[in-house]
Amino acid sequence: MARTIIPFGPQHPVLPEPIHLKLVVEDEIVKEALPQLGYVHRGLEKLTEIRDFNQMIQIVERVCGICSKIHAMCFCQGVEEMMGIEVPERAKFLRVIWSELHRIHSHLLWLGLYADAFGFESVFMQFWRIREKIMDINEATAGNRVIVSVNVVGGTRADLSPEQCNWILQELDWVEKETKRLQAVMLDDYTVKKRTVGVGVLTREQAYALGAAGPTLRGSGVAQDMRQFKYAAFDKIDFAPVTAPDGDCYSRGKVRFLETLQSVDLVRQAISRMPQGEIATKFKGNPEGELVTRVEQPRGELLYYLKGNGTKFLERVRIRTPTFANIPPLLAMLPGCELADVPVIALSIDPCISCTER
Amino acid sequence: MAFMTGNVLRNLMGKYSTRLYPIEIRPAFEAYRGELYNEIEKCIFCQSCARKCPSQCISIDKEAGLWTCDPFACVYCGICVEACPVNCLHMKSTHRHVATEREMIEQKGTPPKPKKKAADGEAAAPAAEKKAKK
Amino acid sequence: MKTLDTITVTPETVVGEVAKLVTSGWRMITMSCVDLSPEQFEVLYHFDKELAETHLRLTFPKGMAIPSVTPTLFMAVLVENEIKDHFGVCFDGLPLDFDGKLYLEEEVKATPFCKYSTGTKQ
Amino acid sequence: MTAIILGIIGILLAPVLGGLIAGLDRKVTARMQSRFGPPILQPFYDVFKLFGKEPAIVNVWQVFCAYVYVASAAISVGLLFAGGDLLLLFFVQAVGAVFLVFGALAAPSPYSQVGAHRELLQILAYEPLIILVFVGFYLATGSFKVADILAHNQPLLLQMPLLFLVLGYALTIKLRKSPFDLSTSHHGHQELVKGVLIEYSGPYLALVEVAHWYETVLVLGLCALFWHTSIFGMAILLAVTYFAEVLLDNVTARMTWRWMLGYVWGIGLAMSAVNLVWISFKGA
Repeated sequence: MARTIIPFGPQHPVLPEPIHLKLVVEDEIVKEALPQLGYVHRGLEKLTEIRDFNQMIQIVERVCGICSKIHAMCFCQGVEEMMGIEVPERAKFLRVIWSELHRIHSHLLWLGLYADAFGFESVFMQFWRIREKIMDINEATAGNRVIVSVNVVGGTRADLSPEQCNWILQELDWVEKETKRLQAVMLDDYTVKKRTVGVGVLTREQAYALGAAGPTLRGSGVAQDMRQFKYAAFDKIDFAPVTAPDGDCYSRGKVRFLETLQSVDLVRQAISRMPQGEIATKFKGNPEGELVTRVEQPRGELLYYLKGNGTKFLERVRIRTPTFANIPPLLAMLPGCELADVPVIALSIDPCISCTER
Repeated sequence: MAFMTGNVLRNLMGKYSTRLYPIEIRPAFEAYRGELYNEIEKCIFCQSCARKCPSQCISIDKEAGLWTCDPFACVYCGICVEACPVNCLHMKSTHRHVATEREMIEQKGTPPKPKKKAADGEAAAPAAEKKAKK
Repeated sequence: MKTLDTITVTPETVVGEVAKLVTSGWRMITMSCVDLSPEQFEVLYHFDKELAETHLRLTFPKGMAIPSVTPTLFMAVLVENEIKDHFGVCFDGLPLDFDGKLYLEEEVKATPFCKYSTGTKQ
Repeated sequence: MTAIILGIIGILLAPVLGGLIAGLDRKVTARMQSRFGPPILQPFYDVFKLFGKEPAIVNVWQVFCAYVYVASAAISVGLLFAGGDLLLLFFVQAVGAVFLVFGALAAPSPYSQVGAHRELLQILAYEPLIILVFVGFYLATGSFKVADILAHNQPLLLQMPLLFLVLGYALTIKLRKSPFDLSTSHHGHQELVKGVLIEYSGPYLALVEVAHWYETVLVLGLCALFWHTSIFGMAILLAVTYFAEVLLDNVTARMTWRWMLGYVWGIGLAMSAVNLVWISFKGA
């Protein structure tokens, strides 16, 4: 087939969110890929001029529809650091529990979409069925399925009773059991390996130079995870980053699959080590100064640059989401791949376009 | 090779994971933040909720005693419920029902009168309450 | 008051400084642009290496085009285009230039993120 | 005369049967994914609804191709029921398959074009296999006529088990099931969205869908010829075959066309050759 331009997206069933890729294709081999963004740009950073820093928590939560809790946590941590607020220990553990629950459901969602990208519909259904359990946990403990809104500056708004903790542990046992049933399918199945091994290779050097983040970086063998920073209660939890060496779609899938299981373990650790006590500190005053704060989102590192001027309105909030960093690596991965592999590669960076454009 | 076989055959024999939704409805979780409502007779129209709201969806007319929430702007965060000094705001544990046209949550109450006029205000209160229940 | 430890650079030295950091194994995370005052913009370049952070601070007057670091470091391409969209800052020698149309529609001429003045794209 | 009546009965009955099979397929698939799935009659509701829609076409070629596709699929089913010649049947259904590709090529959409190319490759992959299966029938029974094959006194599966597997490949490709749902798939979550069918809509999409039902019946009918001695054996063979197809669809990912050509030609042709040699030696 001669050289053709295939418009991929912004509305394409395999893409969960709107990104447009202009693919120059020859004999079903991609020669060149150009992105076009801007289909869901909302300018949330700008809202800091008319919403005070407490209201901004609910606004930054809406940057991403999957890992909202982690955005709010990152923002709160930044403001707390700026104002010198000491967060109670229990609140730190609660933050870890909910943020790891968000990671589990985000990864399960991704694993489903990824399976769908290479045409494995039944696996997609299985993963989403498991994910529903996590949604139920969120809804029962924090009041909403995804946008849990539990963070406030100084701690959390909701607490977990011992019964709820036990219930979460029970449900997580089921989640772990069901996820493990799919381990062989995702990691050893002939057709799955055929579609992912050696597809969209990003070498360690490329990943580092192009600024890849999160599982995309760890899938290329770089052991970098913001949870190594020991933010929230991660200083009291045993944690080591998951990596895979090959830098192909299979490696990235493997990292995410193993991280799902690891996060189940992290929630268990957090619940077992959580102390009693207050869940929020009272504070006075307004943030002043500037700082950069980073946490690990399911998709990779999340960076907030905050600048306060002593009023209740922050001067500047700059959000760098992981997908934004992972688009240049995606452009490096696409040329040379087959048209059939484009959805697999595009999904392997776990694109969250709403995050990217904010 | 085909590791999925066990899983699909188990599903074939096992229970359904989905629900026939409108026929079978899962009971709501107690903590779920659903539709917002105001116990208008307790409301003192202090405007704390409107000020704290991140999406600025609540508007209050103190003179007329009108409390309005735009459910299409509301983000169901529950900040207003916590901010309320007299605990008159609540969230139901079910979500708002499907509507065919855009309608606001509007509740009419009696704003607290200055102390000396309190006697006049009491007479008007029952009538206002009836309206609110509609 | 918290402040960021930064290395101050000028438009002349920024590309050299970035290249130096990259060759000594630093990884660029992103850049942030701040509208400082009616006269000035500030661009921060955030780098990291094994969890340590370093930042370059570049302050320059509005209306001035600053050199692009994309030729040195391809990952900056989206960030620079984004800053161009939001603040109307021009980058000299940007290889893949969306010309202020990465996020915004073609007919939008204003720069939405400027606080002190609604600058137009040069 | 009986042959013509049988053929007409086949043409009338096949869409009903094909639609029911499609409905059952969706139900079983849903169960395998632990869902409820649509009602069994859902494919009929879909097609009736499509027939009721306003036609929107890219060009007249497309309409013509849809009609030729459905006509040739119907005639080939008729020939099968009438006990006609397998070779004639093969050519008639090949014409339909090629016209489906023409219809897709008539539209300038890149997805449709790529889908058409892939469909062409799929035809290239399964047509030689079907021909070899027919040769197998000939070697085993001495005739290409369905009526003569039906008169044979023992189940052909015993003589040509490998050829039955080869026909299974063709069936998977024809039914557009994983791992061969390359040119189009039943759900749109594919890189080509709906591939060859993307530019069809309304009544013409309904025609293509009906033609698809005919083809399902045709290939299943060919499978049935492997156990023609008893109705009961035929039913069991078909049920097992179709269940295996649904299962396969649910336990494999979609593959690429390069893999398909290599795999289907390599293994399919090898199996056919072994089986054909075996039949001729046994016969001699």
